[in-house]
Amino acid sequence: MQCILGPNGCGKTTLFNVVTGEFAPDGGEVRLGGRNVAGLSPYRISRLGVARKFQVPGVYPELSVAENIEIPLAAGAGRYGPLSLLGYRPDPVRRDRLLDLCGLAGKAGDKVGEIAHGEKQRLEIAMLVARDAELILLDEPTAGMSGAETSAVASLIRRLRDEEGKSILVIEHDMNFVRQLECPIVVMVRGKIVAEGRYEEVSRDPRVIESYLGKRH
Amino acid sequence: MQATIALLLDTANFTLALLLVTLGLVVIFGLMNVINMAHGEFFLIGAYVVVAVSGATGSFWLGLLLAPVVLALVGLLVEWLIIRHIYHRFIDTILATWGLSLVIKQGVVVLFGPGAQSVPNPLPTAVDVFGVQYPAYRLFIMALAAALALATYYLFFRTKLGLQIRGVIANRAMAASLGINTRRMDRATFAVGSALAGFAGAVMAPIMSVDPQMGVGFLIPSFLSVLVGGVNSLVGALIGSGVIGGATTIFSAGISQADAQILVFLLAMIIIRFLPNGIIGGRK
Amino acid sequence: MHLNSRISRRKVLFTGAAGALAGLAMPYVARAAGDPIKVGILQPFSGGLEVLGQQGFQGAEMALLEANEAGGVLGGRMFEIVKADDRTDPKTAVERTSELIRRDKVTAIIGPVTSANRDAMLPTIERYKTPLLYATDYEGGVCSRYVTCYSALPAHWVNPLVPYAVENLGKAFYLVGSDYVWPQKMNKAFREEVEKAKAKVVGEEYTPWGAKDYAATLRKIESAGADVVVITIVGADAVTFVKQFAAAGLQSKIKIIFFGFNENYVAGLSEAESNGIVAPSNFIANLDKPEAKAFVQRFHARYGANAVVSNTTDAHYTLTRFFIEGVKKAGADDKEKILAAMVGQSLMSGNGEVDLRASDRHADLNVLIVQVDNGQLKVLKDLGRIVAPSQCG
Amino acid sequence: MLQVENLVAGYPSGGRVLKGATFDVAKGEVVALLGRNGMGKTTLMRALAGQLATQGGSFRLDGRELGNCPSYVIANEGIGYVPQGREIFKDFTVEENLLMGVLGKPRLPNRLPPDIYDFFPVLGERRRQKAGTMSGGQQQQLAIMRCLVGQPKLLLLDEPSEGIQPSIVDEIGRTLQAIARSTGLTILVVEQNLDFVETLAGRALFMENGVIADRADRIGQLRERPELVHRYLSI
Amino acid sequence: MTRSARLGLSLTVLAWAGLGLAPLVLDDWNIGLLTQYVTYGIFALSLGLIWGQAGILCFGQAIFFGIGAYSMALVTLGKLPWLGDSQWTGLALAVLLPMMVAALLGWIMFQGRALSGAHLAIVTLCAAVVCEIAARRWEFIGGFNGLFNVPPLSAPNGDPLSTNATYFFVGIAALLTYLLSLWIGRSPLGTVLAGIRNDERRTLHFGYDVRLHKIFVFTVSGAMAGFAGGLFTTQFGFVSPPLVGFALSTEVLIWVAVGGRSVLMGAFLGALAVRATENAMSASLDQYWLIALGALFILVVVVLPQGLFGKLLALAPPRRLGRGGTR
Repeated sequence: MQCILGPNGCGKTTLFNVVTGEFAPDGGEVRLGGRNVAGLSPYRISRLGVARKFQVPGVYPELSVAENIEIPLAAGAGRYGPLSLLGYRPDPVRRDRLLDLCGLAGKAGDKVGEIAHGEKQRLEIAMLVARDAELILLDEPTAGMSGAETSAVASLIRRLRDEEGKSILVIEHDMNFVRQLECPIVVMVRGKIVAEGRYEEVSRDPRVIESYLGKRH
Repeated sequence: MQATIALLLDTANFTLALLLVTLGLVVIFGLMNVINMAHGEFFLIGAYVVVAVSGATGSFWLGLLLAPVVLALVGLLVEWLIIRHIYHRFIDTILATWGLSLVIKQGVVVLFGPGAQSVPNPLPTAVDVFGVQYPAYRLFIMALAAALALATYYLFFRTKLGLQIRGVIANRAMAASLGINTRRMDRATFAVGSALAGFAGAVMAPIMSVDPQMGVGFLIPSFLSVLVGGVNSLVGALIGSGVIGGATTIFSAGISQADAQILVFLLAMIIIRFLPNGIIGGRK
Repeated sequence: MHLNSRISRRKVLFTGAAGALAGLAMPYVARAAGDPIKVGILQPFSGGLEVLGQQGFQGAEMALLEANEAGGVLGGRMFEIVKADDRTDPKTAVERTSELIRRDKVTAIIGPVTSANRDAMLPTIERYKTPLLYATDYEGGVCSRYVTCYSALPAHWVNPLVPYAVENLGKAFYLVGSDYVWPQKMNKAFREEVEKAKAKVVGEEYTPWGAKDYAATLRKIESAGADVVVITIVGADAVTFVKQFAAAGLQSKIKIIFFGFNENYVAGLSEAESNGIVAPSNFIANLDKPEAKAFVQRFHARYGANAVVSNTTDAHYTLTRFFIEGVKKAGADDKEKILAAMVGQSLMSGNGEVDLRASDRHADLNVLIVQVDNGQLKVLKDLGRIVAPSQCG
Repeated sequence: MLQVENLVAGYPSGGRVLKGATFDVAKGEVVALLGRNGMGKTTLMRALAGQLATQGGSFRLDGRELGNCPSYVIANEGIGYVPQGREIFKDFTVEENLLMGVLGKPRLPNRLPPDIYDFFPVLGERRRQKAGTMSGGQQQQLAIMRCLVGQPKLLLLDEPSEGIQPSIVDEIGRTLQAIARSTGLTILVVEQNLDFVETLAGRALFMENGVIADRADRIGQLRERPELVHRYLSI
Repeated sequence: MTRSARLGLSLTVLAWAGLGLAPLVLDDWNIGLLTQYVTYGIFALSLGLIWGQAGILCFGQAIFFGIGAYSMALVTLGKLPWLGDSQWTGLALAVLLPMMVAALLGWIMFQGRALSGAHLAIVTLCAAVVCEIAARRWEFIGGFNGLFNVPPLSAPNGDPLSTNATYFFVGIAALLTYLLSLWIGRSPLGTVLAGIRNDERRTLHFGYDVRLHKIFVFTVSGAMAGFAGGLFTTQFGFVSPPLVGFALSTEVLIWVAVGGRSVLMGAFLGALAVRATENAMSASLDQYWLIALGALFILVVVVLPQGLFGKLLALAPPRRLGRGGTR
């Protein structure tokens, strides 16, 4: 697990967009398991085992919670084309576990546009888990959550790493949350990396403090 | 030489006539993202205003002046009755204005009868242009279309009202937060678009059949002009009209007009497919 | 009152003032004589050809009402008219046909206007063995026991007109028509006749439906050196064409032959624009013949002095009368008997005596060459009866 | 001057972000609104600007209730809004952008005052340039001036230092401070840059989960009570 | 199951039961009429599938209907001698040919940077116009006037089916088409299509080849429209260029929009309702009927964006997606 930290507008989301194939990079390479994937279309990169969380929760507002979960669950079958989806039956046990994971077990039938913001964020993380990806990219997973919720998400992410063995890349600007993740951190300012290390080291770095709090601190 | 000049004149003529019709559509479709299937019927009302006014007073020119005024009022009414409820429902604008076009067309049939009405040509002479005899009224249309395009450009890009309208289009919420009454701008934009359509109808009335179906034939070419040139842009409309009008005239010079039409439609579909932002938008 | 009780939603029994009087005078006769004979009038009342639909309807209606006012047929049975709108669309035409036959149980259908609708209706007509009375000029080739045509064919209009045109108008022709079958067939016939007359066709072109700009075509007509432009463009497009032709100042150099021109076009064109157009026709409203004057007078008495009388009105009126006479001759409302009885007769039309042939169920018509003069149609030459070749085989 | 009572607002689909915020801002005050991302700061600003419908509670400016008024009415009543991300009209020139600030105000002449470029001279240099071609800092200056030409009584500033070079952040801070002092302009600012906040603001409010959870009545308390900053800003 | 879902299910079942029992109460003529409406209903279903389910607004749906109709006519009139003239072959071609055309058109439109929204609408509309003009000029398929004397549906021995038998044949075909669309819509594929409609980018980032899914559903829809076209021809006995054109494409859009695009049954019943209303109005209101129709239509669009039946006929989600999950 790796965390990228940086103030708003420093280029974190753009980095994700390049890695997931949303934009082709102007130069350089993106290697996944040794293969250069730069410029591949997003669905191909996703099939190599990359799943991404969007900053504005990338959930389907017009669909129900259960349908939202079903789409990534079926993605494995979906790679063999539309016909294989017709006969696909998602594993109900797994689905219910995912619903439990995001704390929406009782709300399977609710329209996602109408659930709370924090619930959408958790739902989307559960959707990434459902996608069964090796590498999970999280773009500000706790935006809009309270302190307690943030801790819950942090422990959920740690569990993904420790129990499921996922590689996780987190983009965040919330130092408190990053600390709870207990992972290596790089700090990006204006598209460049200015510091890296564990939380304790980074949080004392003067350039980091300057970029965060203004230079006089 | 003469043949070339004639071809150039014909091309310019159809391009500008098409531009005249497209202007109103650009305002309503390009700028407001409302697909107005009743655009042809606004055009139709414009022509019938001329029929009614010149019938009552004998003056074609008075009708020409009144048509945009009547259509601006019609536009305000339509906006108030229908469009304002469906601004954010893009597809529904197509459906509702399609219903509107039925109502207007049949309304004209009921009021004026189904047959063609005569609007005599007010300038029935031909003028010598570089050795080519050219109908005076067509030259008038060309001049008027060019002037109107410039006036529309001026309105949108050089006046304070235009600035506000463009501001609302670019960022509705922000414009409102700067104190601009967006509802009033919507109404104004729709009325301007309608008035342009009506004016086009009035101008074209003397050289085409004035009957309840007259608006239909312009609908597809003018939508194509907007999309080919690039939505959201008056310059795009000019380029689009140029491509559609120019291609139609140039193809028709060599082959049957009916074959030319098929070629033009196919050409337009290819352009739209590969340049979804239109020629002016480039291949973004 | 008993008449009204029979009028359901869409079955309207039309009676003029005189008809109402006649009806009141002999209600018991009518009732005793049995049910009315239903006739469907299927015309385009929307969709673009409303003008023709209206006139076709009035022509047919007048014939039926006159028969009712004269005491009906078969011992006092009245005709009941069922009006239906085909919306100038083939599938609607078929739906209406089926409705008229299966629900309203009509004895015959009068209409439609377009060939496309007529062809589309044909399977239904033949399947239910119901007479179709078709009274619009068309390209020829219909041969069915159930379809009776009172139509000007290419042979009626083109063949006699070409020698006249070569002699009086010019020797170089440019043919321009709407992009469909009737203009193509007309132009094919026109070419053949022109070759026979040792003149030439300098261009032939088809324009799309709804075209708004004919500048390129007009340019070609001018540069081809045509003396005469032959128009087979139909409807509103033709009006647009003539307007732009006039605006381009071509009238002084090039004459116009306009197939299908009639009184309806006059309203859409200014006098200056329509002046000098030459057209073949079977009937015009100000034809100077007693039968024409009487017909126009009766028509205006019924529909008002401003109602337009045209070729279409006369064709529908006369063909409907063939049907009425057929019913009388058949002595029953049996469709097959009427079909057999209505052909092989001669009747006085708005323009002379007309024959309805039994062989191919088409009519031998009287043809005029007319010209527009100050917004009025004037006869240039009366060609008399023209016999077209058989349309069967 | 501004009284906000139990204001509830959120997404049009029904999700509530603002869950009953209550606070006052007095005339001439500069108040900072602090809190972590997603706690409802921007939602509050948008609700005050009329861009989001309020679902409960109320807010008044100089005693006049403005809850659920259309945003152009709110703007004309004197609330000026500089949104997060600036939202300048990128295809318009600098001058046109500034003009947009006065055209909607019927009580102002619809032309720019002559001294408009005195505060941020760079805008004057680039008045004919397309706004979208300028740097982030210049765009932010433009967005602020565009709002100020409309002569608002209350200025809502959402993250004015976001993504901007520190030197320009300083310039903006000083200029705003000068304007506030000289004209008595009232400002409510959402900001993460504590330096900037300290330059400009007189006191601070802390938001958490859609309510005003705490306050620092003097801006100096931010330093005196580090636990406040730690708790509400996670630093 | 919620109350509204129960209502939706019972109304849907009731509608089909009503259609099944119709011959008991309606006379021969009305059954014939209903057969036509049901055929249009199949056509409406085909549009409902792509528009309501996958969010593809096709303005040229009549292209597929018309190609189906022409295929049926060409085969049964013996114009394609190497295929024989059996009605079964005709129906098979009426499904296959439009399906291939739809696949091709879909491939052109959705590959690369896919067309959507107004662009898709105008391009498909233009395609319909071009097809109509092409059909008018192609002599082999009857040119402007089209082909006629297409035989009605017949029993194996060559006798035309009775009105009721035709009705049941078409009705069962409609039911099967409905069940097929329903199956697609309620399978995980349907969920994914809804996902594409809702947020194409998100779906792409889950590893779905969005383009392929769109082409697939477009192809299925083309086949359904063609099937409706084939059945149409046997009832009407003719084919002509307006069947591939712009006007019919708009009409079907109207049926679906009025009926309710989000619900398949709404689209189906929309066709029946609009056609029936048109007939009733055109008969009773004379020249004012078009005005009334237009006004009514505006009213439905503005006041009932879900369509007439969109709310009424909404079904409960499939059991696997039900409220509270499967446990």
